[in-house]
Amino acid sequence: MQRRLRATRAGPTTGGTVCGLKSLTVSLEKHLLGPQTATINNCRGSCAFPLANANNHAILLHYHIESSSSGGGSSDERAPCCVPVAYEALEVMDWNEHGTYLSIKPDVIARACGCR
Amino acid sequence: MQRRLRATRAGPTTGGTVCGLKSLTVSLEKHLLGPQTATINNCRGSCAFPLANANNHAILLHYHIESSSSGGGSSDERAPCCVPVAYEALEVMDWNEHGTYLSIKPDVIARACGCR
Amino acid sequence: LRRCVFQVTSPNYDKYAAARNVNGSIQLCENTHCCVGYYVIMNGQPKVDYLACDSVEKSCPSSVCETHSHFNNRFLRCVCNTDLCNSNIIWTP
Amino acid sequence: LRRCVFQVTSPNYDKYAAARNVNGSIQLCENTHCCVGYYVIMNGQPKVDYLACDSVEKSCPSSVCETHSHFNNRFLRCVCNTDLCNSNIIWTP
Repeated sequence: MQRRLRATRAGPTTGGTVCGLKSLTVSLEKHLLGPQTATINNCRGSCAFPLANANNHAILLHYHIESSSSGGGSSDERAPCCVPVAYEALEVMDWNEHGTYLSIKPDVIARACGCR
Repeated sequence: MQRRLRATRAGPTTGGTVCGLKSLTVSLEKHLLGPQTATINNCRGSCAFPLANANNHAILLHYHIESSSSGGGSSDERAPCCVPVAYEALEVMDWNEHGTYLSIKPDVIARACGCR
Repeated sequence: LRRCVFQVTSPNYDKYAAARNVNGSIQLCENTHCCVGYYVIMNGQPKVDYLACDSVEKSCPSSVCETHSHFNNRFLRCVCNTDLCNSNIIWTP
Repeated sequence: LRRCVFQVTSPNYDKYAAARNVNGSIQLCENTHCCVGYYVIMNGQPKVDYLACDSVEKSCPSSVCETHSHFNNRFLRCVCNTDLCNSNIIWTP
């Protein structure tokens, strides 16, 4: 499905960069004892054609919205969005009423992005 | 992390429905021999607090954006977005230069949504 | 259970692997009440590509197999909801 | 390799499970050059909660262990980058 859909239209990307991973460092001070900051990254950029790292649902959604709007109507559907599709865990120092404890938090650092 | 972050703020949801699964049927006629249509669904709704079905990255991103904007500055970071987080495959009739063939396409039907 | 004509000519299929619940040229449908026929247009004439129970399409409102053309008339396709209805297609070139 | 004071008093830790590369009260750091100290404030005084090599923090610019308070003065925390530097904290109530 992806192969044929991609082949039916090929043009230059319009408007901004294509969906991809950008560096983002956030403070953890209000949430945890450590680390003070973490580079969790963020996914940013366009999910117009060609959709970066899309899956079948995103491709069908994109074509549905495009054909609705090219038919003169307008679509209020949510368009594909640039989001993380792979993560890494982060070791942190957390606390509870008994004191501190080390903890591995899943899905903290974005490692790859895609249009979903 | 999620437990404490959620506990630090609790208020009514503002603006629209919370991120969730909505029914969406699209035409497959231009892509495949069958089926003619498929209900692939779509994820729609707000990813403001409380974030629906979020993970640690989305929660940290949300708080980073909120604290940047409450500090008087503005953030141009991508905010958490309501996207599918679970999918089902769909059996379709595809074709190539030799004729038709049955194929199982992965990640076609959205089954659950979350803020990412 | 619906009975449909079963015939595989496309080289994309292993005829024996494809044939579930088939006796001769008749297939007994497990999960659908729809029969389907796919035809390739060769030299202006439809040639059978695949006839079977329709595992893909969820809806088949017609009792007879009216064809619709797909992909610039490369393929004809019909679905129908009566026993062996996919053996005779209704086709207007 | 950096050497840090190792001491576990928090009931959240299994002291023996936590003690990697520990000889007596000294830990040899595998993946960091930072020592850390966590203290709980009880009756206005800091009480050791966890002293060790710092596996969590990536940066420790100071050679001595200056404390910072966290979560409404429930915890003190200090990081430092010299051998056994987490044994003496610099604390102003």
